[in-house]
Amino acid sequence: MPIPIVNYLALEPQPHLVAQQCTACKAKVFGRHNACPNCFALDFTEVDVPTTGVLKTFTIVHHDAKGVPVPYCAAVIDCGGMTVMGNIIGVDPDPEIITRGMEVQLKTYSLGNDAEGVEAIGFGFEPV
Amino acid sequence: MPIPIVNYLALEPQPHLVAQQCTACKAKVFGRHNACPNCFALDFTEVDVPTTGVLKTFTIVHHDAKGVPVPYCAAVIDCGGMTVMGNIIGVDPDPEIITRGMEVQLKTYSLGNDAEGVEAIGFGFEPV
Amino acid sequence: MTENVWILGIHMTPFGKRADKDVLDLAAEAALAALKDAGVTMRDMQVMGYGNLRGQTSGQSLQKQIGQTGIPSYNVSNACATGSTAMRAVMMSIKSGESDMGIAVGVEKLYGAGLLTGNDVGSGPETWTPKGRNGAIKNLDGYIGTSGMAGLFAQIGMAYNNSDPRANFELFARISEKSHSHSTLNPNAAYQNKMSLEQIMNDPMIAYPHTRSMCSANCDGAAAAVLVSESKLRTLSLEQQRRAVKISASVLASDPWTEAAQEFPDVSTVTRNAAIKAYELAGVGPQDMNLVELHDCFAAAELVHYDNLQLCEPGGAIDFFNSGATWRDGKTPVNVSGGLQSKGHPIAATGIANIWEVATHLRNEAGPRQIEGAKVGMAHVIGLGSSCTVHILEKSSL
Amino acid sequence: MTENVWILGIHMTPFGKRADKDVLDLAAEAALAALKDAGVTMRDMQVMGYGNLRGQTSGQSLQKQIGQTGIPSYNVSNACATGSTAMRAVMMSIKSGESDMGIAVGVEKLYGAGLLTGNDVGSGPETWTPKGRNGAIKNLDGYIGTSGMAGLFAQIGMAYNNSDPRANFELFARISEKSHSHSTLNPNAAYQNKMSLEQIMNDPMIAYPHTRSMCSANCDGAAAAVLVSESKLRTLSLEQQRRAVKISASVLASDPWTEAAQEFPDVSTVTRNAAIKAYELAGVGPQDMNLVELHDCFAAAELVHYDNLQLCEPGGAIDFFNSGATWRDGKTPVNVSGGLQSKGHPIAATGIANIWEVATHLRNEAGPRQIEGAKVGMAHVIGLGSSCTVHILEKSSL
Ligand SMILES: [Zn+2]
Ligand SMILES: [Zn+2]
Repeated sequence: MPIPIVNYLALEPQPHLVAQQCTACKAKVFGRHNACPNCFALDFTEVDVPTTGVLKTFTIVHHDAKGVPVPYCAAVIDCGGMTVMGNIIGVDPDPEIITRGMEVQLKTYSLGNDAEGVEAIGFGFEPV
Repeated sequence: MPIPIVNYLALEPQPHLVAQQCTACKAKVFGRHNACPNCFALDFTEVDVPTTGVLKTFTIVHHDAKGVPVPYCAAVIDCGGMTVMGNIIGVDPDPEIITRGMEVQLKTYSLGNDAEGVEAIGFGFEPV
Repeated sequence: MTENVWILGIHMTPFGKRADKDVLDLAAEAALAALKDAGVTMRDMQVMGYGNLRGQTSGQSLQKQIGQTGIPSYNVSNACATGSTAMRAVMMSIKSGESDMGIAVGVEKLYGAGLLTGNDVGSGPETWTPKGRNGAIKNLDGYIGTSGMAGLFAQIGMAYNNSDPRANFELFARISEKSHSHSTLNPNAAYQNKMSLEQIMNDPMIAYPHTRSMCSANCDGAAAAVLVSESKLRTLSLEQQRRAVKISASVLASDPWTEAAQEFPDVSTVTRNAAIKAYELAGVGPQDMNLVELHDCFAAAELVHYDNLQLCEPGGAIDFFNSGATWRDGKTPVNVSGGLQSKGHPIAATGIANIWEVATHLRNEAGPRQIEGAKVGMAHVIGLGSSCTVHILEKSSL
Repeated sequence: MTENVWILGIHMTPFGKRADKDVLDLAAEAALAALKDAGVTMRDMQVMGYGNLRGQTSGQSLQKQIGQTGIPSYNVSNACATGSTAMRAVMMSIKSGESDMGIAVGVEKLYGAGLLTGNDVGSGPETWTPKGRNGAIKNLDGYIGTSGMAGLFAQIGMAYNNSDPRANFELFARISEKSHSHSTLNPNAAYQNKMSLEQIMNDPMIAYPHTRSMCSANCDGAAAAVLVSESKLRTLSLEQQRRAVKISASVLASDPWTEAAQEFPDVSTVTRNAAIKAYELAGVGPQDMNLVELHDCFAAAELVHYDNLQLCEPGGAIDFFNSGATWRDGKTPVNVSGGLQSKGHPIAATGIANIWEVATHLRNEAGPRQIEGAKVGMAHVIGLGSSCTVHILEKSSL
């Protein structure tokens, strides 16, 4: 069974992101939290994040830490009101092609297998 | 020409330690300083430290960072009023043998040669 | 009423490659010069604030080099706001009545540190193992966005004012053109060479739209400030009183909750909040600023902070810049030092260094780059995390 | 007059192996419990002090876990006095009038960290190359004395009172016997098992005369304190006022110049200076202390601090200990928590944890280990470098 790159990427039934939502104030965050950063309540429920969104801003990274394949497009996407970080994939990382305001769609891809044959799954966003 | 383990160990004419003495207040320190920690004056002169002293306190180190040969005796020696840190060498690191108040004498020893054949010289103190 | 706090002496070392100096040499150089500038010695200091993020040194280790009088050291870290946080610690000590004089020091050796990206991602693991609160199976830099600073701030700038399409490569490059022009007058800047817009835009691209010359310059440097209570200052010489600079406002803030900032750094809200409080404390407004040193760690950052610091109309930063207002001969000169891109950015020193820049103009001692008649100025720093300081300084009327 | 500052709420997590918790979990556990203990929330906090030496976390990262209200965080480091320095930052903010309530947090994950020795010396260089201000050609640990903490404090203890020959292995082991006896009553201690003198002396020798059980225990843990101004406290409920603990003195100091300390750490002078100032500020004396938590990072340290804190006659620490005075049923109970050797020593948490211990007795809430009728107590911490805090706390009379 493949493993997602982060625990907030659910692979089934269709790949989507899962946020933690504060049961008190409805604030949404990714990842485990001790309390709600907005209202300090302690309980969260899981909510699915829409898999389509609007590209708010981006950069094309040409120099990065050793081992990171460049260039790539890092972006911030508004998925139904939730801010999501992700790469823009499936198109050249070119500011002539990628534009603010474009609609994008969550896509997954293989990050390869580990020594035990387990496949890891990454995600990014593709222009619709 | 051999190289001393620290720059405050002078090897000639006879091995001895060299302190930096504040020209204003006569405070003594080892190593380069930006100013005198006692009176803030900026100038220092070099003074020789007596090579004999009295063992003020010690420990026998049995566990240390990886790569440090144990056990060894680490000690604090009063050399004519100047406090000096050094190992007690030339005797077993045994609290039955090493006692507070004993007189000790600076001794040097080889730390081995580097790849270019340069010998490094360490120092310690031997019971007189 | 608690005490007003003043800057009695302040110093910034030359920034750049200081290969012959270790961290403590630079810290000592700044501290000793600040003390001399103040006309006092370590004997007069009752508290120390100290910041050094990458050197593993402490205020106590500096004291061993310049004077051990037993005074406490508050060794602080707050990303790029580290130096200014050290200053705040000294201020609080004075305001609380625990001290009447103290020294804050910020220092960094950063020359040749390379890009401030995320960690080396290294080679992949033998077995995918989820780690941390996100259950990440690898370093996420480059896979889920970027953790490199040039790219983060590129996105912040590209998002300005609902992604105004005019917030583009050329605009940001023109902001850097201003920085590299201003720094030609600053003998302490790491880079003092003028750069044309073409040179800047043709420099190697680090993270679009930031080329190399649009990124803050890693360099070595230190800065130190001697602070004094107003009642103590009034007992000192007239010359000391005349050269002293009043700290009209000093604000440190962190990110408040915003939904977007959970995923992506929000340098705007915290800066806005700090600025609002600073103006309120100082009783002055943005229009009163004769010069502003703001945290232009990347060209795009400068644009958003025009707005965050209310130097322009809300949403009007592009027009504001295009009007020439922020050039040294404009209405509100911004980063006349050359800013972090050409003056340089030795991280923990920056928070005091930009206060030094403003103070030096208020003292009318800035030489060829003096902003004539400067009476009020602002120094702003933000470090991701986030921590932000805003200081408003005023010329002495004593 | 500046504000008096009180502890409104305080908490220490269980110390020990907390494998299921990350650094922020522990920090959040302590902070949320301290807030609950205080009867307030993050909304009431106006400032944060934060200490975490080994975890690379900041107060801002904790705020993201427990509440982001935009308040500043003073992220501090001061070796073993880190937690208490974080508390001082909050105190100064309150005393200066910038805040009326704030929270200080110290946290460390240290379980399994191994000996706190110097750095790994690694293998020798290809070429001897002098480095640093001493021109050292190799790591000096083991070659010019030791940089291991157990050995440093062994020498400090063996030098007590002009190397009094009674300051020997057995004496120090008997001090640890007391610690390991006291901790049997402390459900939060990392080690709660009683140890006989023979067990302690036959434990593996780390650095003579310190065996393993005479060294501070590396462990995980956190502690947090909510501080409040006296005028704000007077507006709160009677129950809050009754349980509040007064900070009668809070002193942070560094090493003053002493010739000997240039080469070898001097934990005594700085502790003496801080204690003298603390007694003066609080208007009480050593004889008034109903309990003392002092920094027994190693058994030998406890002995010298009896003297440094003036708990005994000058030079009289051995007789003082031999009299039984520092056992929990003695005249001046010392480290009734079990101290760092058995309660444990998560470095940055320690400075607040020992204040929690004293405060808990002053509140008469220490359960089976309660020192009956405790009204005044002291908490002392020292970190090499050196930084030392001394706090004197008093039971509420509100
Ligand atoms: Zn909530
Ligand atoms: Zn001197």
